[in-house]
Amino acid sequence: MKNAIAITPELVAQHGLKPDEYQRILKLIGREPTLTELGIFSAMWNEHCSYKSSRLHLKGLPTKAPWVIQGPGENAGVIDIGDGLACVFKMESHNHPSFIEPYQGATTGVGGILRDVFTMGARPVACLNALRFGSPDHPKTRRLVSGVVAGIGGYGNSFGVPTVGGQMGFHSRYNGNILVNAMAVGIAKADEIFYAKATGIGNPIVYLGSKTGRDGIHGATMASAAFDDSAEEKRPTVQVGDPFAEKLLLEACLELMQSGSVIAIQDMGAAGLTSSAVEMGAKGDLGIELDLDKVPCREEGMTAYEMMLSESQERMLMVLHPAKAEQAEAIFRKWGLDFAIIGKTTDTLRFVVKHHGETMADLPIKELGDEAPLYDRPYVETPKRPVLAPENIPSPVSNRAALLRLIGSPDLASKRWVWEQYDHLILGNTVQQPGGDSAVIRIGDGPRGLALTADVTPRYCEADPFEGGKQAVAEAYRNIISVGGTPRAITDNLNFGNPERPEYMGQLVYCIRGLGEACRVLDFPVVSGNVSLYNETNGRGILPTPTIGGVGVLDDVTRAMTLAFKAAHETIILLGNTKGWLGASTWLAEITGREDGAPPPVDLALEKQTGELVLGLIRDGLVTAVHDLSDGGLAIGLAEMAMAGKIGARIDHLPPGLPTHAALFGEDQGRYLLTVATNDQIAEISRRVGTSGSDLIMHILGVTGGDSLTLPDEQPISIAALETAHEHWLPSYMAGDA
Amino acid sequence: MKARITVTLKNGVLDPQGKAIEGALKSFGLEGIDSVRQGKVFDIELDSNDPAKAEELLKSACEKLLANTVIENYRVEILG
Amino acid sequence: MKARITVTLKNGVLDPQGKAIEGALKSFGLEGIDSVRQGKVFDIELDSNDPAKAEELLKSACEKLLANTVIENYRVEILG
Amino acid sequence: MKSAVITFPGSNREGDVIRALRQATGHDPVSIWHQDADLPKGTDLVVLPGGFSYGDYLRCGAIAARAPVMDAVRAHAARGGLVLGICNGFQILVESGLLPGVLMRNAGLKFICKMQHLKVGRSDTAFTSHYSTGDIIKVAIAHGEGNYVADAETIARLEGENRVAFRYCDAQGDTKAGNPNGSLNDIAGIYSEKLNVLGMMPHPENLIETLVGGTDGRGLFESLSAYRGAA
Ligand SMILES: Nc1ncnc2c1ncn2[C@@H]1O[C@H](COP(=O)(O)OP(=O)(O)O)[C@@H](O)[C@H]1O
Ligand SMILES: [Mg+2]
Repeated sequence: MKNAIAITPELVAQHGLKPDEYQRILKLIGREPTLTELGIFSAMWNEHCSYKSSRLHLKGLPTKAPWVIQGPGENAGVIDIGDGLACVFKMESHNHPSFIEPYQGATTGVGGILRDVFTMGARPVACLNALRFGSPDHPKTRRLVSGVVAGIGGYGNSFGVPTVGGQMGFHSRYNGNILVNAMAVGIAKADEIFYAKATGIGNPIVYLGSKTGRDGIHGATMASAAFDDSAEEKRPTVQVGDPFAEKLLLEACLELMQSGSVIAIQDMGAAGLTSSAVEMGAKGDLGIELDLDKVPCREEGMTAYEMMLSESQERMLMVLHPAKAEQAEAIFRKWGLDFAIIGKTTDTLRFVVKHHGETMADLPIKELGDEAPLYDRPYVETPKRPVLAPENIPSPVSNRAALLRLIGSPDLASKRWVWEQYDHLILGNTVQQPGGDSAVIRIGDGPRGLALTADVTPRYCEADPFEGGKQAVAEAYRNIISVGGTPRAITDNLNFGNPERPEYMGQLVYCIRGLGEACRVLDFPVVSGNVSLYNETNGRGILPTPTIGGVGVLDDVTRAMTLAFKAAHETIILLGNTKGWLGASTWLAEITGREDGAPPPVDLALEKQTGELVLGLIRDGLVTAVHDLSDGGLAIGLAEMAMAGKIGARIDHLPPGLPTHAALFGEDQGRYLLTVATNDQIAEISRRVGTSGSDLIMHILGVTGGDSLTLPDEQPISIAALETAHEHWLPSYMAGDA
Repeated sequence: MKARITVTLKNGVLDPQGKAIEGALKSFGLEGIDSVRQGKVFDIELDSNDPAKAEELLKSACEKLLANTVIENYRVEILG
Repeated sequence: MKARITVTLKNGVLDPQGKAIEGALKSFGLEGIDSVRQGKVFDIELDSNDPAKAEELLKSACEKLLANTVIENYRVEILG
Repeated sequence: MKSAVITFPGSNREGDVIRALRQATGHDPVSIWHQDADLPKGTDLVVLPGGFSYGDYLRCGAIAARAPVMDAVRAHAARGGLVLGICNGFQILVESGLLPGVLMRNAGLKFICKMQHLKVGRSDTAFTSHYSTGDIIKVAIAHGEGNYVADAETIARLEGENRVAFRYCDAQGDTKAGNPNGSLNDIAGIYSEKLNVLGMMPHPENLIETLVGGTDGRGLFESLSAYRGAA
C-alpha cells in the first residue's frame, strides 16, 4: 500500500480528528494511514458514529424489559407487542442539513429513519416528527418552516407511510440551528427480525439500491478535492432524497427477506459504505473485503476515498446466502434497482478496500469501532433556579384574555397547517389522527394498535436538565395513557450544544440522568436513540432538547380514548395535585415575558400510580374523555377538549387556595382531565382514587355543555372564538400576515 | 421586456426526476439516450425598459426564491 | 452530443405555480412584472453524432412522454 | 364482480383499495403488475390506485400512463369494462387519454390531506348506485396536484353530458366554499362518455370503517359490488 498523499496536521484537522486522536490511529495501525484510511477513521470516530462524548453517560439508561426484543445498538429498537408481532422504531435528527437546505434536509432525514426501520425487516406503518424553529419573527424562520414541513411531507407522502403526529415549537435559541427529528415505526413478525451481524466466511456482500455519487462528503471533500484534479465546482454537502427509489427499495428488501436469502443487512446512512461494512463485519467477528470497482457509481472518476465516505441515499448493504444470490438479483432487477456483489466476508478481521487493483485501506475491523475515542468530558451542573411562589406573580391580564392569547400563541396554536400537508390517512389504519394526545394506529386488521407520541419541553430542560429530562419521558408516558395505551418503550433523540463546553455537557449529563430515572420508575425503557451535539446559534447552545418518541400498545383499538368532550351534562374531573406552578411555564413566558423560575418537578412514583389508575378507568369504561395536562395547564386542557368536541363547559370550582391564574395556567405535572357520565361512575372513581394509597387527589371542576367555556368569575368564551384564536396563528404567519 | 431564467441542478447533485425520465425513455425503446437532467425555466414579462436593472432584480429573485443555490445554478437572460 | 428540450405551458393554460411566483416577485419590489410562466428544461446527452437523427429522436420523446401536448409546447435544441 | 388492481412502481394506496374491495365484494381482487400485458379473463373492473407512480416525476401519472399494462386497460375500457382511477389513478387516466383535462398543482401549492365533503353528481352509474343524486358524503383527500383544469369546451361538454361524478363542497353542500384545490367547477371526479371510466381525486377507500373516519366511501365499492354488467 502506498501513500499517494502525505497526511499533514492540517489534513488531520480538516477531518475533524484531534491530534491525540490521530496519535491513537498511528498506534493502532503502526504506520501512517492512507488518505482513504484517514477518511474511514474520521467517519467512524466522529461524534455521530462513535458517540464519543455521550457513550459513557448513555450507559446509564435502562434498556431492558421483558417485552424488549432488541435495545440500542442495532438500526432500530424492537419490542414485542403480542400476537407474534414486533414494533420496530427509532428517531433520528437531521438538524444541520435542514438548516442549510430545509426541504432536502428534512426529506433525507425521513428517508434515513425509514431505512433504519425496514432494514430490520419491518414494514413502516407510521412516522412522527419533532420540530424546533427559531423565533417566529426571525427572518429565516418562515422559509425554514415551510421547507421542512414540505420536505417531511414530500418524502413520507410519496413513500406511502402516514405521518401521524409530532411536535413543533419556536424559540430564539434555535434561530441559527433548527431541530428536525424524525421518527419511524414499523411492524414485523417477532421471529423474523433482521440484524446487521454478518456470519459465514466467503459470503457475498451485496450493494443494493441507488447509485453512489459524491453526495454529502463533508468538509473533508474540500481537503481531498485539492488532490483530485477531476474535482469540479465546490460540491454541495446536502443530499437529495428520492422517496420513489426508497419505496422500491422497501418492497425489494422485504421481498428479498421473505425469500430467505438475507444473512445480514445494514442500511448505508451516515458514513455510508464505511460504517455499514465495518459494522456488519465487526458484529460478526469477521473481516470484510470490498472491491470498489464493482460499486455502482453515478459519477465518473470517483475515488476510493469518495466512495467510502459518500452519503448518497437509498442504499443498502447485505450479506447473502451465496446459493441465493441469483434469485436475489432477480428481485432487485424486477424493482429496477442496482444490485452488485462488491465484496466478501473473510476470516482475517481486517477491513480491506481495493480499487483498480490497489489496496486503498487495510485496517483492523474491530478496533475501528471498539477503539474509538471515549471521552469523559468535564461538565458542570446547571445552577438551581428559585421556586416561584404564585402569590408573587400577579396576572397583568384577565384569565379570559390570557387563555385566548395562549391558545393562539406560536407554541400552543393548532399545528393543522403542518399535519394537513402530511398524508396521515394512508394505509387506512389511522384511528386517531394528529390533534390528540397520541396518535393511534391499528395494526393490520386489528384489534391491536399502537399509541405514538413525541414529546419534550425544552424550557424545563434549560431550567433544570434533570427535572426536564424526567418530564419529557413522563409527558410521553401520559400522552400514551390518555388514549388508553400501555406505555412500552421509548426512543430518544438528544439534541444539545457543544459538549466541549462544560455547561452544555452538564445539560446532556443531567438530562440523560433524568430520562434514565423516569424510564426506570415508569418501566418505560429506551430501545433506540440518536445524539446530536454541537447545535448552537451564534456560539450559544440551543435549548437542551431530548426529544422522546414514545410507543404504547392497545389491545383493542376500538376502545381507544380521545380528548374531545362527548356530551353535555358530563362531570369534569381533574385528577392530580395542583400547586399553581408558574415557574418556567408557558403562561409566564407568553403573558409576562419572563422565562425564569424552577420548572415543575415530576413525582415519578405518583406519576406511575396515576397513570395506571387512569388506564384502569379507561379499560373499565368509567370515563368518556381523557386529556393529560401539559403546556398552558388546566385552562388550555379544557379549551382543547371543548374545541375537539364542539361542546362547551362551565367551570365552577378550581383547586382551592391558589390565585385563580395559577390554578388555571400552572403546569403542575402528573395531571389528567376526565369527563364522567354518571354519578355512580364518579363515586367509583372517587373510591379508586381514595384507595390508591398515594397522595393522589381529584377535584370536580364543573360540567360540560353549551357552546362556550366559562371560567370562574369570567365572561364565557365561545368555542368559535377559541377556535379562531387557535387555528388562525400558524396559517396567517405562514402567509406572511402575522 | 421579456426575460428567461433557467435553473438547473449543479453537477453531481442527484436528480431523481431526470433518472426516472431517463429510465422511462429507455424502456420505450428510444435508443441512444445517455442521460437526462431536469431543470426549470421561468418566462417573465416585464414592463421595465432598463435591462441592467431588470437583470439585477431577477438575479436577486433567483437568490431569494427561484433557485435553491445550495444545489442549483441559475442563469438570467434578458430577451429584450 | 448534447441537447436541450424546453417544455412550456401553452398560452391560456392556467399556471398556479407561475402565478404564485409572480406574486412573490412583486413582493420583492420587482416593479412592472406582467407575468411569470413556469416551464421545464431537459438536458440530454446522446450517443448519436447525427444531429438530424437526434432531433427526430428527441421530438418523438417529447410527443411520447416529455410534453403533455394538450397543454404544453416543446422545443428541441441540439447543442452539439 | 371480478376486479383487478394495478400496481405501478411507486403506487402506495393499492392495499387500501384492495381492502375496500375485499370488504364490499367478499373476495380479494387480482393484483396486476404494471409490466403485465393482459388483464385476467373476465375482469369487470380495473382499479388504478393512488400513490406516486414513478415518483410523480415529470408530470403526475405521465410515466405510468405509458406502461405496458395501459394498452390492456384502454382495450378494456373500449369494450365497456369498468375502470376506476383514484388520485394518482385519476392522473394516470388523464395522461393516458382515457379522460379529458389535466390535474395541475393545487391552487395553494401545498399537498393537502384532510377529510373532505363531496356532492354526488348522479346515482345511475355503476359506481354510484348506492348513493342518491345530490348526496353529501365525507371522504378523504390526499394530493398535491388535484386541481382539475380543462378548456372551456371540455368543461361545457362534461357539464352538458352530466359527467361530473363528484364535486367538492363543504358540510352544508356549498361547492364554492368547499373547493380545496382550485379545481374548475369544483370538480373532484369525472366520467368518460360511456360512464364506464371514473377518475376521482378523493379517496373513498379510506372511508369504509367507523373506526377510521367513517363509512361514506363504502357506497362506491358496494355499488361496484352490486354491478352485474352493462344493462
Ligand atoms: N410537526 C408535527 N407533525 C405532526 N403532528 C403534529 C406536529 N406538531 C404537532 N402535531 C400534533 O398536534 C397535536 C398537539 O401537539 P402537542 O401540543 O405537542 O400535544 P401534547 O401536548 O399532547 O404533547 C398532537 O396531536 C401532535 O401530534
Ligand atoms: Mg397531551
